Amino acid sequence: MAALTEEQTMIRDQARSWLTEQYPVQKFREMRDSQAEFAFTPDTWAGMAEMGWPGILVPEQYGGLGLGYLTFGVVLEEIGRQLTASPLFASAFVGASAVMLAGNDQQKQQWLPAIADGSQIVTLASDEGPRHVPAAISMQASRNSGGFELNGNKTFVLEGMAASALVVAARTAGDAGDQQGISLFILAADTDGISRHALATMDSRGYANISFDKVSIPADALLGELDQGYALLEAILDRASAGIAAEMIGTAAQSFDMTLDYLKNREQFGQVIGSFQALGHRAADLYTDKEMARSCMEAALQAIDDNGENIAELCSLSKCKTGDFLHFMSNQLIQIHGGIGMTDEFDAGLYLKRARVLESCYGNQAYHRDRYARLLNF
Amino acid sequence: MAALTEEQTMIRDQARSWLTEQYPVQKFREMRDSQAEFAFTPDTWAGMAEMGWPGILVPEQYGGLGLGYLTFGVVLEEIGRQLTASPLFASAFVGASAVMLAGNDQQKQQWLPAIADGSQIVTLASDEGPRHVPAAISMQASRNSGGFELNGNKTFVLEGMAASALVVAARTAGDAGDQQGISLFILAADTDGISRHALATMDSRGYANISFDKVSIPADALLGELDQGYALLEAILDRASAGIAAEMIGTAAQSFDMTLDYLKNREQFGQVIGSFQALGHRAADLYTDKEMARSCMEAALQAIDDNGENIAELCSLSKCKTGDFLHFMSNQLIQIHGGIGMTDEFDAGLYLKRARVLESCYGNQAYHRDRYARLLNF
Amino acid sequence: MVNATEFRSAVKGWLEENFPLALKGQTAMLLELASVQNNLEGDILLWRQNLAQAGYGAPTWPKAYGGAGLTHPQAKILAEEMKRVGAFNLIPALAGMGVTMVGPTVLEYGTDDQKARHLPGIASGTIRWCLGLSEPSAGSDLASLTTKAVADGDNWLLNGQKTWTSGADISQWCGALVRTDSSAKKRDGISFLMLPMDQAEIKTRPIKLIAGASPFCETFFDDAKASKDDLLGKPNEGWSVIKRLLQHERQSQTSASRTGSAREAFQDTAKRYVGVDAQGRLDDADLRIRLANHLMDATAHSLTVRRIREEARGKVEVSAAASILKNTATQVAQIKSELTLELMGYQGLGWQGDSFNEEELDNVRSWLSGKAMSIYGGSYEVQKNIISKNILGLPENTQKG
Amino acid sequence: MVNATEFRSAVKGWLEENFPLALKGQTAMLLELASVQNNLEGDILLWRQNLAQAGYGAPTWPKAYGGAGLTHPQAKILAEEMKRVGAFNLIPALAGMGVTMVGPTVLEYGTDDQKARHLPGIASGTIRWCLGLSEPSAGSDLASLTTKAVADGDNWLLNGQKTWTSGADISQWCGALVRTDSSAKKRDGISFLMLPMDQAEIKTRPIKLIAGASPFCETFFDDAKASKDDLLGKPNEGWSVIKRLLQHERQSQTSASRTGSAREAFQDTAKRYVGVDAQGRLDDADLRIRLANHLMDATAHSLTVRRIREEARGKVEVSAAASILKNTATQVAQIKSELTLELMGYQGLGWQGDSFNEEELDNVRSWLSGKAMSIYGGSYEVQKNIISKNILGLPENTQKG
Repeated sequence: MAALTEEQTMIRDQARSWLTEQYPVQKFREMRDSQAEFAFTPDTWAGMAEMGWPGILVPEQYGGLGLGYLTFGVVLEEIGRQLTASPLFASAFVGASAVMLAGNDQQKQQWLPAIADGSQIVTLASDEGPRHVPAAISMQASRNSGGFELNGNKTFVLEGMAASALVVAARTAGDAGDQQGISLFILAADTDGISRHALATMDSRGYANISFDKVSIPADALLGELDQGYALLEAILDRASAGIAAEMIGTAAQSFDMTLDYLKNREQFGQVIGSFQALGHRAADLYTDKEMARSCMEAALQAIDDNGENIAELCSLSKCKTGDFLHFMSNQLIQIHGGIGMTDEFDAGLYLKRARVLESCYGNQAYHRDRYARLLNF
Repeated sequence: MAALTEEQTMIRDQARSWLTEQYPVQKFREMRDSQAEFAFTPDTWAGMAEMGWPGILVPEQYGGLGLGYLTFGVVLEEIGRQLTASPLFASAFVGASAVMLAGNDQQKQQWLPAIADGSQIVTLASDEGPRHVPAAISMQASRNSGGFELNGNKTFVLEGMAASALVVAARTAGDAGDQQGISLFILAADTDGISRHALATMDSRGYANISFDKVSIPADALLGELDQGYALLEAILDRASAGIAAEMIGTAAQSFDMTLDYLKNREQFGQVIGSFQALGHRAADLYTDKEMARSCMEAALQAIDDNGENIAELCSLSKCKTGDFLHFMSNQLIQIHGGIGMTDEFDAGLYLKRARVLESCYGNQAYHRDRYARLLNF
Repeated sequence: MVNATEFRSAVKGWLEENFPLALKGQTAMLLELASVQNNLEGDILLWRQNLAQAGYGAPTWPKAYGGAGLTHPQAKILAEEMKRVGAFNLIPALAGMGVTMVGPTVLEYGTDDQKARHLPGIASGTIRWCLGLSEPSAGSDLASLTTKAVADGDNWLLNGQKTWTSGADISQWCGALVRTDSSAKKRDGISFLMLPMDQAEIKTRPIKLIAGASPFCETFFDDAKASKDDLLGKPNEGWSVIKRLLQHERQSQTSASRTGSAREAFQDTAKRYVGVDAQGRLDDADLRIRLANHLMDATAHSLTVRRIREEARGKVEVSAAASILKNTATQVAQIKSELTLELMGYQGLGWQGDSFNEEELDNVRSWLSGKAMSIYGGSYEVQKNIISKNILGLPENTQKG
Repeated sequence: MVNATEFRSAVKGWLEENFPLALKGQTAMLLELASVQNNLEGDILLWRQNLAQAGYGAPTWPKAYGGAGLTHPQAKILAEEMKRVGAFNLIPALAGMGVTMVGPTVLEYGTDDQKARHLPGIASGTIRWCLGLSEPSAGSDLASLTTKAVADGDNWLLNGQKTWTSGADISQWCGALVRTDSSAKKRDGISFLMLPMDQAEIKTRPIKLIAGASPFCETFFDDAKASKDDLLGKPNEGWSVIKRLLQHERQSQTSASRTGSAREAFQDTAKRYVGVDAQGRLDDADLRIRLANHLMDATAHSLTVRRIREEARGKVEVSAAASILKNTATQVAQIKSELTLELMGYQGLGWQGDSFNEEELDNVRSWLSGKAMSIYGGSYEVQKNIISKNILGLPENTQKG
């Protein structure tokens, strides 16, 4: 953990105790088994709102706490540890980032306070196929009399069913593959012509495919400049990557702790298995990767807070290294636990399934390795 | 080892005992320290010729033994174990393959018997830069009155100083990068206009850079069809890759044996170090990789003997897997031996240095991974 | 003995007469069905009966015990011909652990009476066997088992709990490893008992796995009875029986190919999901390299299986190389699932519902259940211990076993 | 204590007056020279003397012992300003193991007399120290050393052989780990003695390495004398002294960056050798991915060094994290050499001669000598034992140490 401020330490401790007491992973399991409508329970979300979490990023002038990205990361990490289900990340981190980066003052006035108090759930709808390729957007936003008409499909929209509003990336010019000609819009999720289809994913989180059929939106739904949305979209996605990496570190760190605990307590062949050198060294590898990934994750969030010059680089670094570690860790979580890890009643499977979904979100390791190289110009 | 025929077993046993008795790695070290002119000692080459090794590939009608590639592989493996220096591979394997694949009957009559009895050393000169990219050949072979004139440079020609004749790939049409327009020629290495520059490489093997300045050669120096040399070149390189993989397996297997021996005998902390589980498991990994690489190596040589359909695929597979194993093995040879492995008086360094050079020859692992994917059409 | 050509032609003729054409190409369905269901009907029942009658359920076993007494080369021809006409030998799946593990071990260690009583039921696919080996607190350390059997007249009385007993809920017989002498050292005092599952003193409870429902059960013995005639091998020397049995298991797990695998080449699946660039290369250079590595590893594994067979000159025997092949087979299969998940992108992350096709949902299940390959049948780590000790001759390390 | 701004300005002034401009940017030359040569001349001698006078050779040491009594933040400012003007503190290289390892340990364990006698020579760069730790048959198992010292009047008499004594042939003093009580258990009965190298009873023999000539020697003690006043710490408790000393060594090896590294970004070197495609991507997609991974690992390592420093809130102390940082630093450096070798292609394979340029030949040497990074100073495996035991609290495994 970085050298946290006193405030960050307080928030972390509060988050940890609230989540482990009120919403341990067992609650996530119950939610999964009960097949909750939006893949989270309303009381979780209400509790988070009560603690002010949805307002962590939102500046004070818009009703939030303005505490910044690293602080939000501290909370996301604790959430990742318990797999706590809520629309917090989708709305208060990604949605809020979109409005903060791209919105004019009127749009900020309209959306940020509602995000901060949890009354609106704003989510980003960007990808259109099974893979994350931002420039490939082909959804059409054509001019009509009152503003724009949206036609097309969005896939794997996080909290897409629970969302009350969508930030949509669509093409106002150019062709799929062009960076130029993409624009962002914000609109209510129940606008006529929108149909949403819930996805039953292996990690039991809320995703939706969303189709847009002649969806009319007013001109002032445009977020940022016309045709210039790609850079904004990349900036939003950078923040999303950095944030989800914090959640991933939490998921992986919890997996590490479970594994270390097992290594210290499980006996085989007359000794605790952690005394077998091959497993001891593997634990050392996992620990080393964990520390490296954490450094990258914190540096990316810090760079966003500092408005540093190398945000994009650090966010790709963070998503990639965190993804690599989570991949390795989640497989070892099962392997080291052996047979018990294979059973559904033990929690390892929940973490493994979540791990692969998190790796895929906002670009997997391969995507960010390539992007990192592009950013470094080779 | 494959299910060898009786003949192959006999040849292997003979090669092993001759090499370990007459030319163990200590002889290679002496050759290195004496800086022998062609990076091998004449008596080694004479001894090999006496045993008929240069004629292993050459058909009986041309004065050879016609025993095939897998049998030659058996010998190369034993050579790789002792790092025995000679032009055997360059001439009797690669050079002979070139003539056998591309030569007309007259050319075969001219060159093969001389290769088989060791009186000619024929080597392939193909690459022109620091990396192996066959299609990038830009050396010019322009028509002149009597035949062709060669102008250009060749790099890293194996046994380039010792060679009495060269198989040269040059461009008779098209541009660097085109597969079409490459032709092969065979010519005496002392032809006017050729200058050769010995390279002092880290593995103390004989390589040369060769420049061609207005080198006039007769029309019948053309090997194979005009402009159609690329497919032939690829076929020659496939065989070269498959053969050097056999040598690599030998070098790696010897490294493995040295390491295993050390693991069984070196004591630290009051026990032999092979009893530390982390090292025992690493030895298991090395052994597994060794067996996998051997299977690929033998399958490639066998496929050439059988004139199979997937020779190219198997040769790339073989070079890549053998290279990966040799890379891993040579690093672990040093690591597991610790301090003693770092000293020049111990042999590990000789094997490590040879390993990297062998990996680079005829395309490194990255080259063959890419080629394998191309061959499988993805 | 007939020569290969004659034998092949005889097999062809037999298949023409005995294989119900309605089952042609139904390999996956037959495997699925035979793995979970005992009562067959119609063509499937007929096919099982025909196989059994010819001894083709366990073709290399002696005719006296329900086999066909074939040589291994002949058995290979039989398998090839079956595959050629789209037939599938469903008896191994019907017999649970019978054909692959229990049978070969009974053939080696059993009395004539045991062979006569047990092998025909297995070879005909009418008796399904499960194995009670692992226990909740033992895991890979099989020898620390605590399930006990005490002599009681003509029977042994078993008490204790087993876990990971695959198919216990649908099996008719069980091979159980039990402690028969508590005073002996860990690996001594263990015996291998065979007992019928149809007794009130045995209870089974299915285990739900991370991939969903599973064939595995917890199995509870509460004064369960095994006949004294059904102790395999010598009393208190069950450890050597089980070692052999596990070698047979390892042997049966050295193949990387999975039944029912797609006919489409893996790289074509990748191209379908990921797309290609102008040069026809997979449109994800990073994934392309890892895919190439995977395909090379898979080929290297297959070539090694073939080479080791050839070196053994046809003697298909339980070899020490099985440990390396088990581990490479595991890696190849697990990495294939991971790569498939990755190349499918978001479509690879589904659990159910019509947003995901069958191929996608199947991959998630087999990705998850495949994690067990490096755990069961001697874990990845245990195999490495075996390689290091038994093949390489390195001294025993702290991890015994 | 002066504040940071004032201090920085004072350092600037001092450098303007004391740093000979002819040495500007000559870091690599100064390092090379100071590592192998004792007798300096001209500007270099002047610069050493000026550094020594200001106490800037070992700036955080007390003034009384030749240091400048700086805080760590001040020392950082000093280093920054030196770098800014192209200056380089050559005293650590002149002192051999003195500044980085012996000095800090003497400061902690030494008597006032020992500090007064030994530290000023180190801090001024006039006394070079070597360390006699490893022995031929011991390797990583330092505690099994057999070099003995027996009391003889006011002296200890040393007999035995050390190896890997870096710089023994040019050092004036040596810190040697010796057995002073043969009856005690392995780690007891060991003492740390300091002795002058200029005596006929000590002989050194340079060791040639795979990369060529090396600073390492074999060192033979044949009734060599150490004064009784020069036993560091308590008699027979040298093990705790050496553990601390090795922690200082590990600490000094946690930085992945090597001095004299190229100013060109690594990816630009790669592009220069390999070329780029139409999109500006490295023309070897496979290498490109591994290069990206390497650069990410290098950055992750640096960020971790920084984070751990920040978490320690400026307290630069010997931390348990040093073991993970030593291993990641090693990996980053070794992989960089391997990648460089690979991207240079045939040009990366030279040993000597004008067919290869200096950059190419240098890389071969540093690739080879860099293999030692995972062997010396506690091998890669030993560091993992330390992580597993000391950081993670896993139980002792069979490999003690």
